[in-house]
Amino acid sequence: MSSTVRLSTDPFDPAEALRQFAAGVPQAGGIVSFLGQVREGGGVEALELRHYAPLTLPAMEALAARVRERWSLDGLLVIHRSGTMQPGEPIVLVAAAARHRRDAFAAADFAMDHLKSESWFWKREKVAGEWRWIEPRPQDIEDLARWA
Amino acid sequence: MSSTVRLSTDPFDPAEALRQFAAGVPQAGGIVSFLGQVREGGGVEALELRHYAPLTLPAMEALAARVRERWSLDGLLVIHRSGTMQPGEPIVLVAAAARHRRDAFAAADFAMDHLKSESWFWKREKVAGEWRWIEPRPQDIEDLARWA
Amino acid sequence: MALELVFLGRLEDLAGSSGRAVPFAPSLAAVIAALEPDLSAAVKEPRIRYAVNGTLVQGDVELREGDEVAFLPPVSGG
Amino acid sequence: MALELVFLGRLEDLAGSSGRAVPFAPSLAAVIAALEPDLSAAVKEPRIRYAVNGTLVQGDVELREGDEVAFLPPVSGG
Repeated sequence: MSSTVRLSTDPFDPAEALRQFAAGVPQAGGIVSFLGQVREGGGVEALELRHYAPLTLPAMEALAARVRERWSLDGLLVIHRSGTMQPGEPIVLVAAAARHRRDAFAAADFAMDHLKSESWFWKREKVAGEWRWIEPRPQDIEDLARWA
Repeated sequence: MSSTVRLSTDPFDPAEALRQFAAGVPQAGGIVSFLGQVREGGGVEALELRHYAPLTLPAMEALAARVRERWSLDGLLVIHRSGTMQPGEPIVLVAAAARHRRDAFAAADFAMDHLKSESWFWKREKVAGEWRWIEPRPQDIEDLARWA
Repeated sequence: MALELVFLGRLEDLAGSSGRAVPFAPSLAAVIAALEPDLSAAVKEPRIRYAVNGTLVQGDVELREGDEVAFLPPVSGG
Repeated sequence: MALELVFLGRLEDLAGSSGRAVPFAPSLAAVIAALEPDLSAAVKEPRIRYAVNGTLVQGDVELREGDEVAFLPPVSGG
């Protein structure tokens, strides 16, 4: 079981991260990944994620442990950016490798729903030169309820 | 809407394919991908997929059209190998890019279930030097029933 | 050459090759009847599907000179 | 320096910085009472959570010299 959880304050290359992850799980038949990136368009000029070091990475690691416990995986990868990002830049990459496709899909989906709604990140967006903090979205709470 | 459907008789590089796909959908917030690769271990020395040219690619394109119609996507990528593959080699890559995470997950999941069970590919495996044809798996039929 | 036959999946092993040319026969049923007995029986199994010139057909159909007839066992996925 | 306060998310804008040192106060409630009125009101909202030295706490807690107190508004995801 290969497991990597990373909180990155610098830009990362999701394609290269996935290549390395896939190379490390040759026994897995399938790998499901989710890549979240800063959307271009819609007027957002930049996005900033702040984290609180004593909580953020430990909680990501605890989430990864729950995912590994709930599904039978060959590997799990979680990389989350913190800091200021430009449109098009990657924010988060989750990948789950499993013998069975369904496990990989469910694990990646669960990990993303929980990262989005429960992780210790605070987000602000720069629109028309002004930074504003983003409140939690009701959709994220609904997504979470699917797993109860 | 970026849409690519490819039947490849040569090995392909899934990380590079994903990088190009992601670069082409900067307006999408999320990209879900599924990578299927030939499993190492279990005694399979090689895997061969045969296709029937007049049916296989047209049916993949028809499936992609159904996926694009059913979900609101910014992009869809389907690459499927045909020919002989070694353990560790990629077989199939599906990626769906969408504004909303749920759409991307569902579209990639649906596309894989239908590729696995309905696509015009015939598979054989080489075990202990002997090739044997693989019959359809009941699991694939069950997976398909989820979407009815 | 009058008709081209294509055998997919395990039918290829039974036929001994992935394709062959056969003398013209006026219908799919006539083509199947002219195959060696074990192959003929195998392609008549209910799960086998047929395509003529790349188009799936149901039941018996008439054929023309030069048609390609494909015998398609259940697919086994990617 | 006696206590270190950390403000996350929109509380940072209200506090004017992401952190500050304040004189020692014996409890979380005493720290909050000593903040400027608008910030004090904001950190008392029910959805604000608190951590002392990186550990979440519930309700009022006693503090010691050098403790780090973090004020955590609802998270807004990645």
